[in-house]
Amino acid sequence: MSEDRVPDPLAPIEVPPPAEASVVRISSRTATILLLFTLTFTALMAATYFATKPAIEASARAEKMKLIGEVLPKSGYDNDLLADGVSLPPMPALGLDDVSTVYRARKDGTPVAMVVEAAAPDGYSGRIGLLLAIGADGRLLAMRVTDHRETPGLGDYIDPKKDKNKTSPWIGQFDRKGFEDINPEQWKVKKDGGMFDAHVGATISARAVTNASGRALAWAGERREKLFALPAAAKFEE
Amino acid sequence: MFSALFVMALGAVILGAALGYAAVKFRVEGDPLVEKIDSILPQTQCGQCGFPGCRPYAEAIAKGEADINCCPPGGEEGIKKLADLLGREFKPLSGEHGVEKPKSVAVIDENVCIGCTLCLQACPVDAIVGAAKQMHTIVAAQCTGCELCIEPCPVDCIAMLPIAEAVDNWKWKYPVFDIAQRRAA
Amino acid sequence: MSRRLFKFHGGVKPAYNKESSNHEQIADAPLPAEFVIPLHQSIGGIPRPVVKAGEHVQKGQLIGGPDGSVSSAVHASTSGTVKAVEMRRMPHTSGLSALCVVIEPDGKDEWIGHAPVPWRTMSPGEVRNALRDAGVVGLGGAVFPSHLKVNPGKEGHLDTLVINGAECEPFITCDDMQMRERPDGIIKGAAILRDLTKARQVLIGVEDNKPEAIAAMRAAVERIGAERIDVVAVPTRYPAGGAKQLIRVLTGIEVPHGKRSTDYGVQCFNTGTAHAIYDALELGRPMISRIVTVAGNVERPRNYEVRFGTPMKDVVALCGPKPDTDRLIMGGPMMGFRMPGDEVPVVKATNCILVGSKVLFPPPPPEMPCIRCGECAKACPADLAPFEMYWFSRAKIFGKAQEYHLFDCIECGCCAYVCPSRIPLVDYYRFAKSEIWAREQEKEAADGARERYEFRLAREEREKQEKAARLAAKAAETKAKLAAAAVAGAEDDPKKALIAAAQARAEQQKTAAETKTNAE
Amino acid sequence: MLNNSPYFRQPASVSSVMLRVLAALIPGIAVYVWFFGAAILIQILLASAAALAGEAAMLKIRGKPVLLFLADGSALVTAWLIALTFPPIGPWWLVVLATLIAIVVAKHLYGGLGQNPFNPAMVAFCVMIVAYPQLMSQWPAVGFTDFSAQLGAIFGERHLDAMVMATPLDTLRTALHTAEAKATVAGVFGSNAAFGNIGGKGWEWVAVAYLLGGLWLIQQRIITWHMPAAFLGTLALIAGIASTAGPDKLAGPLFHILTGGAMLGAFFIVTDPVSGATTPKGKLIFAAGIALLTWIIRVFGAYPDGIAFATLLMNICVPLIDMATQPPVFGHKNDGKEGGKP
Amino acid sequence: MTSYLFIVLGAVLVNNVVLVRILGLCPFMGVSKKLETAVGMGAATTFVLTLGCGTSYVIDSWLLIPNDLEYLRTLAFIVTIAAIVQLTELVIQKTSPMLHQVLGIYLPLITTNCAVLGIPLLNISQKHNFVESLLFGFGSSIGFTLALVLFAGLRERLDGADIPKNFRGTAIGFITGGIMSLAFMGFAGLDKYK
Amino acid sequence: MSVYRDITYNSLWKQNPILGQVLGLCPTLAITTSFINSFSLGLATTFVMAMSNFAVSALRSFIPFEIRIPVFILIIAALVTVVDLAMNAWLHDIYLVLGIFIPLIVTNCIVLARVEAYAAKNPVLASTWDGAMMGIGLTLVLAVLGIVRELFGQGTLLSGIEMIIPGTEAIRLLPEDYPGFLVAVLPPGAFFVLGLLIAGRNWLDARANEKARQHLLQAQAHA
Ligand SMILES: Cc1cc2nc3c(=O)[nH]c(=O)nc-3n(C[C@H](O)[C@H](O)[C@H](O)COP(=O)(O)O)c2cc1C
Ligand SMILES: Cc1cc2nc3c(=O)[nH]c(=O)nc-3n(C[C@H](O)[C@H](O)[C@H](O)COP(=O)(O)O)c2cc1C
Ligand SMILES: Cc1cc2nc3c(=O)[nH]c(=O)nc-3n(C[C@H](O)[C@H](O)[C@H](O)COP(=O)(O)O)c2cc1C
Ligand SMILES: Cc1cc2nc3c(=O)[nH]c(=O)nc-3n(C[C@H](O)[C@H](O)[C@H](O)CO)c2cc1C
Ligand code: SF4
Ligand code: SF4
Ligand code: SF4
Ligand code: SF4
Ligand code: FES
Repeated sequence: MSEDRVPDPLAPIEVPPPAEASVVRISSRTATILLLFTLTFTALMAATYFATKPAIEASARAEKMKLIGEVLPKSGYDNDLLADGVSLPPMPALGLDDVSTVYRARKDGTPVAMVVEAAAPDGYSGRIGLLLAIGADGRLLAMRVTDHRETPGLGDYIDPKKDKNKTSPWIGQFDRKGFEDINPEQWKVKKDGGMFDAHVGATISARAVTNASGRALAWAGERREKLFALPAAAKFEE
Repeated sequence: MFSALFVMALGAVILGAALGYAAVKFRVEGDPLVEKIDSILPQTQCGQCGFPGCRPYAEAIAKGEADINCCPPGGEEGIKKLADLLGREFKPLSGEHGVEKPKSVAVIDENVCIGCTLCLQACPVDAIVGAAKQMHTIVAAQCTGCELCIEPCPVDCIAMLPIAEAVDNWKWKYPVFDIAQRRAA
Repeated sequence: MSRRLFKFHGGVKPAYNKESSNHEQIADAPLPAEFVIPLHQSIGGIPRPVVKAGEHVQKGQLIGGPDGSVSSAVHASTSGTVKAVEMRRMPHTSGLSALCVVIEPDGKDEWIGHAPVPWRTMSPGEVRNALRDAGVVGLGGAVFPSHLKVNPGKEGHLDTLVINGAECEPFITCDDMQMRERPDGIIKGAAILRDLTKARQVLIGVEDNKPEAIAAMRAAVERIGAERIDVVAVPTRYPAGGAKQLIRVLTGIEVPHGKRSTDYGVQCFNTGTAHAIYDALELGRPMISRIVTVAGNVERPRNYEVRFGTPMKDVVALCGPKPDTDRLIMGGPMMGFRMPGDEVPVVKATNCILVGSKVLFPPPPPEMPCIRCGECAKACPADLAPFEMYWFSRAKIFGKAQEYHLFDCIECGCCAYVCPSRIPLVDYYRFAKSEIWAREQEKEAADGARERYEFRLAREEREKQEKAARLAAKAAETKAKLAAAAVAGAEDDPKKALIAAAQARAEQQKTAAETKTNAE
Repeated sequence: MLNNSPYFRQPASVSSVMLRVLAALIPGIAVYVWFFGAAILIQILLASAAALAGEAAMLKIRGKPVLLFLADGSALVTAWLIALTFPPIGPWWLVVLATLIAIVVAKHLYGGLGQNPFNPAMVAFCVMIVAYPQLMSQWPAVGFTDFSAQLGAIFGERHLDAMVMATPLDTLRTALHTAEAKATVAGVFGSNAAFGNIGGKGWEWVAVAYLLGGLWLIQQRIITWHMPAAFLGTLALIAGIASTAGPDKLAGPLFHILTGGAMLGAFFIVTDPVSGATTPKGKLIFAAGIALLTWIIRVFGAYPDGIAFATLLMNICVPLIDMATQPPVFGHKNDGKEGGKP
Repeated sequence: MTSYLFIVLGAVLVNNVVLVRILGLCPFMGVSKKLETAVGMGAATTFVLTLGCGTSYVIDSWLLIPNDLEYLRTLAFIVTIAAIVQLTELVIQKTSPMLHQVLGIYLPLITTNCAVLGIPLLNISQKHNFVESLLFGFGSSIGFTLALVLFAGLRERLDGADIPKNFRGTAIGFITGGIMSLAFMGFAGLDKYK
Repeated sequence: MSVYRDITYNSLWKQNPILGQVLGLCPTLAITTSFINSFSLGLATTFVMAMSNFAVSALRSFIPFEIRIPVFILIIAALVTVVDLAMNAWLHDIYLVLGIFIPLIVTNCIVLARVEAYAAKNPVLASTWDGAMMGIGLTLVLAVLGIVRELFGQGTLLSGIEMIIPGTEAIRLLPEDYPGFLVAVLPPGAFFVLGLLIAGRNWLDARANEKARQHLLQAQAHA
């Protein structure tokens, strides 16, 4: 950059020619003006940032709660769900290759449900992210697709927002199902000899979600006790 | 808050200094674009574009002060080339500046000419030869057809004649087949 | 005997239609009522007329003197009176007129005195001048002044001299008949050319659909005992007679566009040209006639020896044109040019007068868009991509057309011949080429104008400065004068001095202002 | 006005070229009808009508001579190819809409015959498979030739469960690449009704019929061998190498060239002169590129058959391919050093 | 290693910046009238974008994140990129006048190419590490160049087509862009093998 | 007053950012899948444009020529960050949908183009008006694109309105069994619709020109 301002210590000292002198002057002038502008506008931004910070945090929380609310109604528990989390290491059994958090819902101190993230790696167009609420009794209370890239208009019915059937969306058939009702062998789409429906012509998406939910349910069911027992903000280890 | 100000201030100082330095050190001299534009203009030097000659118009285009469709002698063809050079969209010749005419040369009626030298002074490309009080003639090959000599002539002896077609400058026409033939088939 | 021949890419095999006109012997066309001899009959400078109306000329007398070295002389075709030197319609598609010498024959047909040219003892430059003054130009179609082509090249000798007897265009048989009937002249001419260009060998290429001509030529070679001259039968495929294609077929050498073939050690002359060179040098006769095929829509197609300037209708009349005749074409059906009327004269380029009719050459079906089928590229003997050149020529994007080597196109017409969309491709190329030429000329003119304009600006600037300097000097002078006057006057009248001083100031300001405005 | 030289021409015309292309499709269509019923004929009629209507309307709007251009037959080629690449039991509006898109958007917005840089039929195919993936993947089961049911599917209520079946390409990908990935190529072949001896049941014979039509086109000098050979050769080569490397997961060359649109594509789609490369070398690169992309999209992509996308992708490259592969012009061969001395 | 290859290929083909991610469209439409200029613009963008991805990664993880200043990202990134553009121009001018003639006029245009800001931001949201950021930047700019050059080739040919009057120029440019984008959708699903 | 009329006409039609200048295309194509998305981003951009034009115009005498671009970018980036933070705080759902395109307003060429071409040379009020009108010109085109794409793609209007006004619902304009034309809401659809829009503008312009020419001819004939 401005070489003339950082002289090479080993170089012989030279008297700069007049043109160079003006370079120094103009450089420092522009630098000062730019500095002033920067300070003013950075201050503006910083001020906005601090002014909006609480609102942003609140809306991030609200967003998370809204998602969770879809699988676990607020009325079912009374603790501060987001504060009662256990962090999971990357968990292949759930299809997750990143850390995640399991939230626990309690009513009057007794565990009622937990909210688990999972993923189906084998959707038609790759990964399908899932959020499951699993009851203390090991039932799948409800499930939602959090993100997916299934073909719009074909495989995207797994997301109830896109499902044409608004009254009983496809994913509703998993509500309150557990291995007591459907044995793990039959936790499959009908085409594979299981119990769950799938839209004709787009079985793959349904199959992926069904299988992933089965795996997640099995995994969580086995570790139910341990997961509820861990203190808040603890790390879960297998 | 302060870390924000500090970080950005650091960036600002470095950048400002560097830019100021660059601005002085690497000022661009001359504008090669003007040359390129000028070489497209027809050099008729007629001033119909509203500038005193082709080069001033070229400079105005380069600066973005003039549109590319103001030169009637250059015609659509010239506008197309300018649009290409400048990456702008083609637009038809603006009507304010005149219309594209067939290329002509000025001819002096040598019987009428009184040798006043007024046309000589008006011709931007020195295409008129003659001395004071003598009959003047126009070197047809050098006349750009700018019509600037017509106005000053006190006896109206200069006329513009379209360049005649001859076997050597005859051009093959754009092949068009008449509609009747198309319809017939 | 079996020489290795090479192939050129592309080409087509149209119906040849040569049989009708090659049965009868070459006949002499009679004298017409008047000759209209255009001065501009070859590539290059336009010959200056050297005769005036009313003058009497003899057969073979110079009427148009060559203008510079790239030009060729024009001679009177018979003896008679010059009726006029005036603009007449040219045998050119444009139908425009150019300067012609109109001669009324006196019927005596008297030769001007002429004698063989001692070319063996002359310097190459002198031989070239002799050919130029004899008006010898290429009779293969391009009418390029032959003297410029008689050139041994950079190395001082040629490898191969090609004599072009291919005559690949349908209908045309003038070279064929000349080779059959007058082979000796051709071979002798070829031998002269061989010696002038110091060629290692002479190859006379004749398409193998002319066995009689080949036989006659071979016999002539034997008879004359010409050395290093070989008559070679080449496969019949249009345009095997194109100079570049024939050179390629005979030697394998491809002469690129824009290069001189002598740089590659080859040169090509038409058989008729060889004969004309023999006539010019050995007999001392200038070029005043040529053999012309009249074919197509006529009762008796035949070849005639026609003097230049003879109106085409007179020649055609000899063959009995059919009633539905609607046009004359100069040249063959593939490359010939439509004539603007039937009164235009036969010129040096007229190898054939093709008489056309709607039945013989029906109007092309409507042009469809190009479907990029590539047939034209397959047929193009110059290995071009005709459809790309067409695409950009049609859209008038000439730069791009040139990138696809528009100027390498020899306008042979093969592409248009095969095109399923029946696009007049060659017309687009001709259009594009003439636009590009015009543009180059305009560009040159613009550059000249710019230079003169800048020169003028500089001159005006200089004049202004000079004027300003003059004015400044004058002002200084006045000032000094006034000051002196003031000093002198102050003594007797202080008021007067004051006025003078004020005047001087005003004067000074005025000149200063003037100087300034002038300088701006 | 009289024309300039040349004054006579070879008797050839665009319409004769296009008509012969249509004729070459007929054997394929016949076999198609034999195996899958007459529904395809309805689709061809629908597409042809839509194409002619669209073409006439656009010509009229653009002020071109309508009859002259309608008679060139190119719109019919586009229409037939659309019909043949679409499922024969799709609703009637599917093929009509597609044809209109091909003719109006892909052809006439670019200036009509000869000017479109993209293959119109393939533009239509891609638009429709992206827009209606479900409708575009309902292919009839073999032997289901009940014409009235097919008519019903096209024009009326659609009760498809009985007649549709996943095609071999789809079945194979579904089985091999998306599920738990236990299946093998051999396993799928053995167990699935959609498979015939080599390719899809019935489809393989349709492909053979297309091959015959295509060979006739080559014999008629309407297409050159370059593109079909490069396309089929490359497809077979890649599939061969891949299936040798992983025989369990990747199907072999014969399967690839006899399934889906490969054979139709090789002779009728890749060869579209207007949107394809024009130089001999360019043709080889163009067709080989389509083959490579087709294989990649078939095996790894989300869409069932890659030919349409691959064709468009290579159409995009055509100007550059053509520019880069211009053969040297006369006199500039052998680097122009020797003026092309042999 | 293969995952790196996937990042590059993914950015070039499957998620092509211009045609699938829809970034950098103004230069895509604006600088594609001639092949020559398209190549120049592509080269200049490749240089700046790759460098910009590297620097913005460094700035983000060394300056902004440690100081909890993520909200300054937009500002810091764009200012950095503007600086890179200026400095590139400087350096090129000094070291290679030839290159400067080729790239010079495009450099100033780059600052308003939203890909140069978008790709660094995507790097952050996709949690790429330093090498991945660089490769993603490089791949994206190659994708940009590819799209631009192919488009320019098509447009040069379209110049000669008999396109209906109202569609000439920009309008048919968009239609063509749309078909290109459609064609690139054919690569959909390829990135699931990552 | 006519200055403002000129600015308005220029911004909305003659020099419309998208249809006339063909700038600011990325958001135009990327987020116009529905009317609500388009409209929100349009408004955000309008706000940034008006404010940045205002700020630059007000400060223009303090900005040295050689660092004007960095300063402009700085100002724009700061304003964009403000919008970004504000939307994140109060319009979180839309913020998630528009995603990366909010920060990208910085590089939206039209913003910088207006700042440099207009605000840097003109008084505050006119500049602000220019910014706002250009923004609205952009918003209008975005909105039209959004409406067309949403209608063809899904058969609805105002889908996503619940993100702004909770409790409301999208309007279904086409019958329930309309098989959405998916391409419309995917990137290719954006290109197609914008191409058609530009062609439509060309058509209108050509028609207006033709009318003007006819008028002129008639006037000439009379004279
Ligand atoms: C373009 C296209 C996209 C598809 N997208 C999906 C999808 O997202 N989800 C899905 O399950 N099937 C999708 N399919 C269908 C599958 O290819 C396959 O046919 C189907 O899953 C098989 O289901 P079935 O056994 O019920 O017929 C798609 C097909 C096509 C042609
Ligand atoms: C397509 C084409 C075909 C030609 N056919 C012949 C021909 O058949 N016979 C011939 O002598 N010249 C033919 N020419 C002219 C030759 O190219 C060349 O000009 C001539 O042979 C040179 O000889 P000249 O200068 O003596 O006329 C043809 C030219 C072209 C472009
Ligand atoms: C150019 C092209 C031609 C096609 N031709 C046929 C065909 O002849 N027979 C066929 O079954 N499918 C044909 N198809 C469709 C695909 O082969 C079909 O979509 C694929 O077999 C997968 O079927 P699915 O949609 O049920 O997954 C063609 C597709 C394209 C792009
Ligand atoms: C050999 C051959 C193949 C063709 N293939 C296609 C094709 O794949 N798709 C199409 O729309 N038209 C095809 N056509 C018709 C025609 O060339 C096409 O509609 C043009 O693209 C229209 O300009 C073909 C024509 C021929 C002669
Ligand atoms: S109108 Fe054209 S020719 Fe005349 S002065 Fe202006 S630029 Fe030159
Ligand atoms: S002679 Fe007259 S018309 Fe010709 S250039 Fe000179 S001033 Fe212009
Ligand atoms: S032969 Fe005709 S239609 Fe075929 S590519 Fe050539 S010009 Fe086009
Ligand atoms: S006319 Fe030109 S382009 Fe056509 S075939 Fe002959 S050389 Fe080739
Ligand atoms: S908005 Fe202009 S490049 Fe993206």
